[in-house]
Amino acid sequence: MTTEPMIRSESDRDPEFAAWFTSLVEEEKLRECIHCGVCSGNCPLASHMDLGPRKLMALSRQGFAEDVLGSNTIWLCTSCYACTTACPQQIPVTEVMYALKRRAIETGKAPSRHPVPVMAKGFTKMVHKRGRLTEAYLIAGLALKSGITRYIGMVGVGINALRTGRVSLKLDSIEKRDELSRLLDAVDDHSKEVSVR
Amino acid sequence: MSESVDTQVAGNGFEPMIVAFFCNWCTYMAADLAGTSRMKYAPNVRVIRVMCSGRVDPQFVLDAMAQGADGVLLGGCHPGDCHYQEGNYKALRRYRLLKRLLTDLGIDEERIRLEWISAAEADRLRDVVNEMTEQIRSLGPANLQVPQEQFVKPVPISLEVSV
Amino acid sequence: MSDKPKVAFYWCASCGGCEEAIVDLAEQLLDVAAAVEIVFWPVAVDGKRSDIEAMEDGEILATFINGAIRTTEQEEMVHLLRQKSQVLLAFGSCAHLGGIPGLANQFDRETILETVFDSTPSTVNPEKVRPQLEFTENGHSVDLPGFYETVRTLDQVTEVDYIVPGCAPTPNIIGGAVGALLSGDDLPPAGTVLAPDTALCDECGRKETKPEVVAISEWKRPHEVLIDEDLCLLAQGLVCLGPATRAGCGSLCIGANMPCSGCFGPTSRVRDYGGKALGAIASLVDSDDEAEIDKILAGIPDPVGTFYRYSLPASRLRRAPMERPLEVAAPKGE
Amino acid sequence: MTAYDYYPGCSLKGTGKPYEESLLAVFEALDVGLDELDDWNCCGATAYMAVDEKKAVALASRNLALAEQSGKDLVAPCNACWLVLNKTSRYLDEDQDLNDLICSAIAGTCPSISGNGKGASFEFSGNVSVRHPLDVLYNDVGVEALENAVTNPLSGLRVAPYYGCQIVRPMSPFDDQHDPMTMDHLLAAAGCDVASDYPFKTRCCGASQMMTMPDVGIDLVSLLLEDAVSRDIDVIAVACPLCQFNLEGYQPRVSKRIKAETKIPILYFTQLLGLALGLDKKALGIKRSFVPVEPVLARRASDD
Amino acid sequence: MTEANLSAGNGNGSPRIGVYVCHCGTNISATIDVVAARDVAENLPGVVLSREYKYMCSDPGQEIIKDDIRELGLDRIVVASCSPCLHEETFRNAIADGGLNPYFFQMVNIREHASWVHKDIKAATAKANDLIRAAVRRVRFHRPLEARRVPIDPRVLVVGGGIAGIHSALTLADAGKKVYLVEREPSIGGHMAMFDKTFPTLDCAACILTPKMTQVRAHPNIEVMTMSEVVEIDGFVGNYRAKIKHKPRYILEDACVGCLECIDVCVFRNGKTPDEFNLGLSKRKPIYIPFPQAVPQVVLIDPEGCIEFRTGRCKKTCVEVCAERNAIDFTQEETFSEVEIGSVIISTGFKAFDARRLPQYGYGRLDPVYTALEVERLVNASGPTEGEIVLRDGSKPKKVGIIHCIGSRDKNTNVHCSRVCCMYSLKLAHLVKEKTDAEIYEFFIDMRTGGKGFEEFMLRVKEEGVTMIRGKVAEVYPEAGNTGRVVLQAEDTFLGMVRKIPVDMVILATGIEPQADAEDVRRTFNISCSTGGFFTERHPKLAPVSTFTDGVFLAGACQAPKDIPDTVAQAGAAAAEALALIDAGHIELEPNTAFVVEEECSGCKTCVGLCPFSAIGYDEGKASINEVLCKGCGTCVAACPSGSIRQNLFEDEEIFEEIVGVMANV
Repeated sequence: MTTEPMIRSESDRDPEFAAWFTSLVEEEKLRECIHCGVCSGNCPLASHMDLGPRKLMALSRQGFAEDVLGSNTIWLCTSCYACTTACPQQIPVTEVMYALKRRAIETGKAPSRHPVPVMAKGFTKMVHKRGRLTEAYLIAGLALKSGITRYIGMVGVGINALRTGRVSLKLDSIEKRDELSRLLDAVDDHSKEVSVR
Repeated sequence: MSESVDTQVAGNGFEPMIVAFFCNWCTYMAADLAGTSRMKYAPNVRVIRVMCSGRVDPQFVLDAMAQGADGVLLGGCHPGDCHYQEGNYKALRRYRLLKRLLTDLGIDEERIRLEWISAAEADRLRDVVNEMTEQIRSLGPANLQVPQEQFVKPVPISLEVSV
Repeated sequence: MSDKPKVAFYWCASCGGCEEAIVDLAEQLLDVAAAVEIVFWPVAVDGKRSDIEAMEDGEILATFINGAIRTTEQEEMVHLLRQKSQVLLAFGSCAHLGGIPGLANQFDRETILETVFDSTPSTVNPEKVRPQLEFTENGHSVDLPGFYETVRTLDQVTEVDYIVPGCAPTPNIIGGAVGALLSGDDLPPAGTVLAPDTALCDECGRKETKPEVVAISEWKRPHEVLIDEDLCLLAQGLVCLGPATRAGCGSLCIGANMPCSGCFGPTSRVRDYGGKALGAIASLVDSDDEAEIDKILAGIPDPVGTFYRYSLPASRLRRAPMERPLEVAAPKGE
Repeated sequence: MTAYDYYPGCSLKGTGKPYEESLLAVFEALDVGLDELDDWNCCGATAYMAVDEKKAVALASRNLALAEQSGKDLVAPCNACWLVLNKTSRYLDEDQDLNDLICSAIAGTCPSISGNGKGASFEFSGNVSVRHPLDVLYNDVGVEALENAVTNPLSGLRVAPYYGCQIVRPMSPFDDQHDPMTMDHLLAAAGCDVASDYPFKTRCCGASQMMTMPDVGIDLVSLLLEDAVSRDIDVIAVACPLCQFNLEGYQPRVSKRIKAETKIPILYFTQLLGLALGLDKKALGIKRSFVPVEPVLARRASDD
Repeated sequence: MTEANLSAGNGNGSPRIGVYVCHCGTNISATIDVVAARDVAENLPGVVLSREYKYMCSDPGQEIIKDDIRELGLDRIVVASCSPCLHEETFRNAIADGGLNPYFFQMVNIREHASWVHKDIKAATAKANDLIRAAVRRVRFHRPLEARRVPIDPRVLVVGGGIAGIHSALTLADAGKKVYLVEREPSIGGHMAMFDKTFPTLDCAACILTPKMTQVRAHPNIEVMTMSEVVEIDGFVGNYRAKIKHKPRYILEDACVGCLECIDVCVFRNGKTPDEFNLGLSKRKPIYIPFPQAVPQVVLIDPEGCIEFRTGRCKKTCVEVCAERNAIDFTQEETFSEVEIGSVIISTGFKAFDARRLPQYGYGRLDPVYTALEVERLVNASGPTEGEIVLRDGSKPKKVGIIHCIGSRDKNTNVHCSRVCCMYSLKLAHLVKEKTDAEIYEFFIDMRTGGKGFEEFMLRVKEEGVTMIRGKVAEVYPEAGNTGRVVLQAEDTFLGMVRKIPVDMVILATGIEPQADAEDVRRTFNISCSTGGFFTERHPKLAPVSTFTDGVFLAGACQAPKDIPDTVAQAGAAAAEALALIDAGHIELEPNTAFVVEEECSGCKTCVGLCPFSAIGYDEGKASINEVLCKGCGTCVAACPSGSIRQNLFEDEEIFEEIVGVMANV
């Protein structure tokens, strides 16, 4: 039985992270959380999360960056926006989740072989290169990078998809691949978060 | 926003001077409420209290501008809410014509502004003051206060034949 | 040299109408002429600037100056005459308030010169010649007065004792002024406008035809309507500025079925004629809705020309803002 | 004939093929044109936003820019595409800095959009709305027109409409956020017995986690399917390729998980509408279902 | 204007001005350099003395002013401190005590308008200096004035007949004042009449309310007008006139004795229309009495449901049975009446939040979901189930969930806390537990039990075994398997886990909102609303029942959500304020009226049509202002084209001088 220390000292706090976090949403809205728990209560994934959105927000506000960026909560978020629309303080929780995911990737805090960031990166790579996604190749790449064993249960689905003609084995791509990748490179700018307004 | 406006005072740049005429029952109260709520806004406005926006004689606006005000802000009750039933409508009529006269003279229309701000709308008061201060800051000084000596110095018609 | 009181007349930026007004005194003029010695009156009597310069300070009893101040020469002459006169009178709207020439204060000097010497349809000036301050040929030189950026009223240039208002002053007003000066007693305090200190309605023949409540849903211009000859003009939707304008003219224009345009200027209680008149006129608009208010007020196409027709230089703002307020003194192209 | 630009998105070319087939067939039957957007690219879905925000916006913006060339509204049948494109269009509308960044990037790198040569410039006119087929069918075509076209009402078929999350949250421009009804009405017009008691019509299906954390995905799907089983639902109707695949693909595992036989066909609402319009089953991609559909349809026939 | 126009209070020479800059503790001095401000003031023309002091409004502060007036012969006073709305009166009184006309005074607002809203000391001090300079320049032109006295009509209009209106009306009537009590529903009683018990004492609401309702009915000084609304009010403090609309009841109120026989004989055997008083949980007939204890005890007819109104071919059994008294009158129409009063108490109450606006809680869609007000009726012995707690499907609940903050503390609906829901939820938990022994879950965000005996009541309810879960329910959905139950899903933030709890009954603790037509009422009475829509009191601390319209007072939940004791206390306070006004017999008004200077007036009549109070007359070629009717807005002053109208306290010179003052540093 392992034990996780349930105590946090002030030195565990990262004030810069807390400041970055509260600045994500205008008018210090993120400080207005009343801890009603509706975000977690509404979250279809809360049952699998170590923290859940409410605790995640509380830890973020206090600057416990390690706990936040190392949590599985941000990677379990499926962007269904149930929390966002229900929040009585109108906090855009989902957009904040996106920002936390990006922060985790940028700062290297994302678990290295965690399938969600691995898949996200694989996804962006394929799209950047080809402009479109070919599902089969994405899955194959994911399985190779994050451990093939966990996908054994999926084999049946794959066979079904093949049988019904719903898998394309041709790598799809757009015509103007060069234009697109140049376009994406042209906006390589991380100076300012835009989505959380 | 409010803080940035307040701190800009420390700089050496142009600081707009705005004279405001506020109705006692609404905008003046909103400014009081902004105070009791400790909201922060730009320190560029000087408020002169009147009982009703209907008391504001266009002469006051012209006088303030002639003395160097970079903008004039009038604050009255929302349409239908005048403490004196319809003084704000009189203010509106005068304001619309005065604004035309001023813009015809070449004065930027942002320099004169009539806003309906109820006693409860402290946040609006704050936003209007900040917004107007910033607008006028970007317009620059009004330069309507023309120093006497500039009238006195002779200006010849022209010294050379222009090409 | 006679011992009759000496009187002078001078004109600055004006149309000449004020000179006409003096002539219009008709028989009265003869009485005046008999009572005084006219020492200087360029428009009617031969005389030189040097004659005035030769006079003692205060030698002239009264000088009547009409016209606004636009050029260096006008200013010099005004100072000279002030020095030589016991009493200086601003005669007519231009000297009093800036008058019609004062409307030029809507523009800057360069725009005016460009219009006059360049861009009007009737101008033919391909070389873009402009008059110059000095011109020398064969050792002879001539000079021209300098042209100011801004038109000023007489009292913005020098101290004025009395004002005879009007465009032009009406005979009764002139007569009253001259009479008061010559009688010498009970002169009002300096700066007084020599006309009643109430508004024109007070003496308007149509006063009692004005309803108690005037609410205007459409402003009309005189050429657009058949004007009732008896009814209050404001009540007919015409912009009559009588309520804002000093009385004393005998409501001549209204008698001729034309609305008052404000040449006598404001009463002593008003600091800015246009602002006050605009406030009063706008208050009469019969709407509380912004869009409709604008629609009704669009019936007054030129607010500056309407409310400051005679008084832009005397207004609180005096003129339109200048593009380069600190550079105006520097001659162009230097 | 009204016509729209059509943005299929990656899934409709793969696992979501029956959605595309049935959508095109139904729209054709109702005389509504769909012109596939030339050289469209992936919308970026949720994954791109998690990695790089500006690039995610730029990616989606390219599609909007392409669509602006025709100026027709853009129909995006996949919920994720629909949301990403709508969200992007809102960002571009509300954030001028971002808009400037994207426009100058497009002008500088995409001659096929902004034209060749120096001084190429690009600006969004905002003349394109991104629409979901539910929105188009309900608001533009109308329930009445659909009803009139129905030749084979699906009476007796107990269908639970399942909307998924991303067409009602965070924006819901064409339907109620908490209790959306457009699909309910369309299916009712097709004669279906709409199961209004199904409580999870907007609950997330977990598709985005199915590949990455299958246990989690199975949990979410189980909840949705278990409830449907308990309510004797014949068919769950969906409007998103991700929901469809997710709800359908794992039913054997769900059966084990909830200890109850789970064999509920998951059909696109367009497939059901197509059946009601009397269209050919093959053309509607009915045969591409993993869970056999025939038994359910047959049971309905025998109930009649 | 020249110095010659200055009017010195001492009658000769130039004014002697004293300037006082207040620190207000550190409220002002923390942001404004008060010493510098004092020094600047000292050098302004006419200023004889300039001081700064800790608290100018304190007794010692006022004494300083009085002493300076007496000893230094000051004849103008400027105090730079807080808003004139707060202390102008204080200083005027002090100045009068010092022997000077109180209007030789100008107050400068350097707290609300400067120190509290700015951070930069330099900028705030510069602003304060400008404002002080403006006041010093202005005060030189002040003239001695006298307050206006206006007589007060002793009659009072009370708008709204809930507990607030009832208590106000009784207090006033007991003091011998005539009261018009206007209520738009067919009976007075308001929301309180619908409640079962009151927290935390569990008094029976009806038992304490109905005696007061009966008193109202019987009181010789109270005239109750039900089914009536105030549609128009004009006049001013002490002298208002209200126009009241009376909706038809189709019953002659004076003839009906409340025997209710007409209801028994109505051709409808059973009620068909949802009963408003029971929130639709029962049905009523088209001829009905709202509830048994209604005041007045008079029936009414609902024309929507009545056959006679719909077809004109009813047997009219009601008319037959009432033949003797002949109280039924199908021809009644809307009527209007007018009353004259001196003051008004507004007690229009609140509206319960409409739970349909939050569809995730299933109200109106899922049978087990009730609002708190519905449950009040269910547990009430005179309610639709005679006090039995029976669900819509006829069963008794075994598990009940109560969800707090429905329509409160939620930016999607109302930001404010409704203040009473925590307590009434605990009360309902107790009552439901008592009657059904069901298992009860209270889902709360924060348990707010600030009130006498409130915390103790909460502990008692806990002792009774009610489960408290800290967390707002996120979703209510039907349980799988057709159980009829619903599942409540919420994060239990105590445990940090999401819980799903199936229950038989859900009670939504709906919040308190302003009445739907609060905006109309606000306009009618010329008062203001706060951001949330509740009426704004004159001062949140010091004038909690007054409004900015003199003679109009507030009582009860129309001002903000509050419980019954607070409502009654406020109703008493409002009545006391009205009584103070009435018993003074007159009121002193600001002498800020306008007047025409006759010899200057040209009789142009521009002003006449502009006055909304018809205070300006025209006679013999001149306009003149009736001081009694003038309210001092100054619109005519601004419009007078010849500058011949002045406004006391706001003369042109005074305002022009203020402009010079604020601009002097530019």
